[in-house]
Amino acid sequence: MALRIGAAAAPGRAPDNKTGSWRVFMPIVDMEKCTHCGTCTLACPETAVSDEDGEIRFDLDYCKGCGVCANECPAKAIKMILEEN
Amino acid sequence: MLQIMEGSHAVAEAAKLCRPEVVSAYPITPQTHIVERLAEMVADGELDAEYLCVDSELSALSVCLGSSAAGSRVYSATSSQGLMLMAEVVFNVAGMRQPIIMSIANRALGAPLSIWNDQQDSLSLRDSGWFQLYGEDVQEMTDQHFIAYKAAERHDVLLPGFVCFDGFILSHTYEPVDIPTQEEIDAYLPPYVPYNKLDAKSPLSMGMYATPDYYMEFRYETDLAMQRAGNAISEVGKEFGEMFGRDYSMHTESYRMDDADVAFVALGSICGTVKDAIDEMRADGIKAGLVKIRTYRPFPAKEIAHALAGVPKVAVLEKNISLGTSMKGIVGLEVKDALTGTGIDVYSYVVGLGGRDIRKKDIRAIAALAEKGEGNMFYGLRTELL
Amino acid sequence: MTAAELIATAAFKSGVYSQAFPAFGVERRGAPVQAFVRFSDEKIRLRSQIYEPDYIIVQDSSLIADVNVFSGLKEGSIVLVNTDKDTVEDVPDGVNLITIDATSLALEILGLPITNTTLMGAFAAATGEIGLEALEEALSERFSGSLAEKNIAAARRAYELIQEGQ
Amino acid sequence: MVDKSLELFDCGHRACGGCGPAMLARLMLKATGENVIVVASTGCMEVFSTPYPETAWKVPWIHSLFENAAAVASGIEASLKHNNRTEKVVCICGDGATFDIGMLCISGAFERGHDITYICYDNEAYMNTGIQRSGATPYDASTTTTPAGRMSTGNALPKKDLPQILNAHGASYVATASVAYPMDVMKKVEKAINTPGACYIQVHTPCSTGWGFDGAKTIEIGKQAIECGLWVNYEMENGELKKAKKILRTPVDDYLKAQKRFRHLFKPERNAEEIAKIQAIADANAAKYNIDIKLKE
Repeated sequence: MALRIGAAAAPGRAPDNKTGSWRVFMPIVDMEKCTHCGTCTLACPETAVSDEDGEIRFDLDYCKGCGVCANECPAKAIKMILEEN
Repeated sequence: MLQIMEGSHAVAEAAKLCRPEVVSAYPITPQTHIVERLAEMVADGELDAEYLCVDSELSALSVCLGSSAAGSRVYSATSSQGLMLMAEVVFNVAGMRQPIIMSIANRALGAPLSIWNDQQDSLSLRDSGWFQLYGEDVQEMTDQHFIAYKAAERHDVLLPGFVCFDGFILSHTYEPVDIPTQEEIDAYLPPYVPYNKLDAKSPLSMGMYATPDYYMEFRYETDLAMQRAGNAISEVGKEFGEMFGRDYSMHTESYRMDDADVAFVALGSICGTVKDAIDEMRADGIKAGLVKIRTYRPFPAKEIAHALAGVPKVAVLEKNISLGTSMKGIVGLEVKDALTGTGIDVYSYVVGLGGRDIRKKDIRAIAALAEKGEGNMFYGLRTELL
Repeated sequence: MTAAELIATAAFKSGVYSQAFPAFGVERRGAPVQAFVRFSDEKIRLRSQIYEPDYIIVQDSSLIADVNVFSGLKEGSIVLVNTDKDTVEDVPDGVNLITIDATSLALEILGLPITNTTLMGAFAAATGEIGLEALEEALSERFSGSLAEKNIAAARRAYELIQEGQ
Repeated sequence: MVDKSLELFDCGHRACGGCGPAMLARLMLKATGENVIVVASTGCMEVFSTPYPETAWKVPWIHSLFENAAAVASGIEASLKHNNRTEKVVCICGDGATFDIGMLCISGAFERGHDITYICYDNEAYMNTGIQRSGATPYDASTTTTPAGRMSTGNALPKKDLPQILNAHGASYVATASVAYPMDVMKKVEKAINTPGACYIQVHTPCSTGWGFDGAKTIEIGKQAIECGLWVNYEMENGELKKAKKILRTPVDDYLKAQKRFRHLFKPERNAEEIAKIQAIADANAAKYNIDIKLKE
């Protein structure tokens, strides 16, 4: 890849850095409890939580396992569990 | 057509003719007449630009950086302490490859405080990544603004540039100057086409940080661009000559260098005085010559070596001091480097600091010192004070 | 500096190269200042201050007591002094002294004690270096309307006074 | 209107887990939409979001230096104005870049009244360089340059009231917000970018690393700051206080206890004298902004 003059870059390369590897704990969701309130999707600093087709999905390529989603879930539907290697 | 005008006003006219969209500067002696005149032009509707009065030089150049990054041609001017306050932005602009042109009305640096001329300010930023042009008279420094914009904006260059001229000595002098017309400059200088531009239609991140895996390559690329700036300045200087009859294809100007026994090297307004002194010396049988440096960055080492080839003694007149170095002068060190292996003796003479006047008789005295092999010294000290 | 600029402009209009520059200082309004003018048939390259002038204009004769305004004058140099007296002390031998009461003249014609233009007129007549027409042209570029007219009148009056005196 | 589904801050950035400023970057861009140019100062957010060539910013973004974002933004705005362009200009800068080193450029930009929105992500210290005190550091917080010790209870100076300083510049809109209340952040950003002239929003962005708490609790800590009155969310328009979030105030103890930066106030025993001073700051905030909800006896 040739350098772009002036240390400039177009968007698109940040996802090359898979921050999921930083994780120790991973989120799991109990969809029975989920009310689709949107708190977890808005709170995630990694843009790694989505609510699509009625399912809460965690993008484990980028989830750093911080646990903000679990801590903030008003329905206590998300738990952080130790991830097995 | 020749008209008589103050140097600063000629620079303001030149800046105006380049059609900057944004002008931002902070007043500092002896740059003030330039920005006052530009403010007047904007107030009178002669110049369609945003004129931003800012809080400091730091903001002035930062404003220019923002406008340039957004795609505008911009202009600023400063001197001395102002340039020092800007210094961080100066390096940043070059690294971000924004082709900003800034006039430098050269002035000494404190302490002690001095409003008077020498060239310590711009020469101290010789490694900042801005090309540097120096004018000998009002005509040359005016023309250099057109050349600077045209060279800077070329996509094989994309570097900012200083157009330097001696504060007061040139900025405040009235003399005849030929100011091109707007039509002529429009024909010479095409509109600015940015390479990297902040634009919501095509997002780009500018000024990112580079890890050790990338940083050196960016610096390398900037150095290559600086080398290409030399060719660009030469090429657009030649084009300028073809259109306006004043040729700037050379980075240096040689004056009576044929068979010279002693050659002066200098930048800026002192060159006029040196030329008159050389004429007198030649009339008295002293074979002296001058190599005037117009483009100081990139440093035209080959051209200088060629111009000085075969001259036994070279006297570099320095309106600066490189404190704690063997030669005492910034330019001398580089001239000496350019002449490595030639056996030519190069001496620096620190003169004219903080506005000390330089006369023809001083130039003659320095030639005599060089002939005797005495140099790398201050010339013209008031020894009674020491 | 205004006088120097005007003289340089008028000289340029007379068809020669000219150069005007102040002795750059930090002086505030009212303090003594110097300015220099060169003119030549050739392009002017020299940038040093002037140490051996051909002409000196002293805008305020009270300075003569404090400053050596006659320094560097040569045989045949002309000194033009603004004074209401007929003689001036300490003028070196061989130097031609010309006096004019430019302040009274300026007060009379301009209504202000600003002597630039009256002294210019006197200078033109005393030295013959610049023509009255070029001087008037320079003044009408510098000033507009009735101010230009008054300044031209002042310069012309001074020019005539000096010519009559010679 | 704010499109909550719009994602303009890319994943893959290198912020710590649970980063308050990263939350703000996302929320801010949801509010601005794509027609924006972002100006960043040197700082934590700049470093975690733009290692060449991996930018997390899907909108035009520029970083020049630590102290000059407001001036760079001024220049961008001038260029846009000259060319009749419609992008909004938004600065996003840390508290060090805002309260301290950037004051000169900010003051100039607000005095000139450029049509820009300046957002300060306030994590109350220089986090990028390793948690040194800034003008935004609260009283008694232990930082690496104001460490608590035998002779010190941490930062001896109060937090500078920057919103009031910019209010005094004649800013048309000045607001505070907290990432603990995402909808409020987005609403205020939207309001600021649509208000002509220079606007300022100071957003409380708890920093788990710098303050010493578990990254899962970023929002929780932010809420506690508001609930005890040490952070007040309010809006000022044309110099007048318009709205401040009302609360049933709790003592400052729980907020302080939850963070390592205030740990010295509780060990070896509770420092009643110092905590009373901090409580007094909260009480003064409550009085100044009239945030206490009064319950019937």
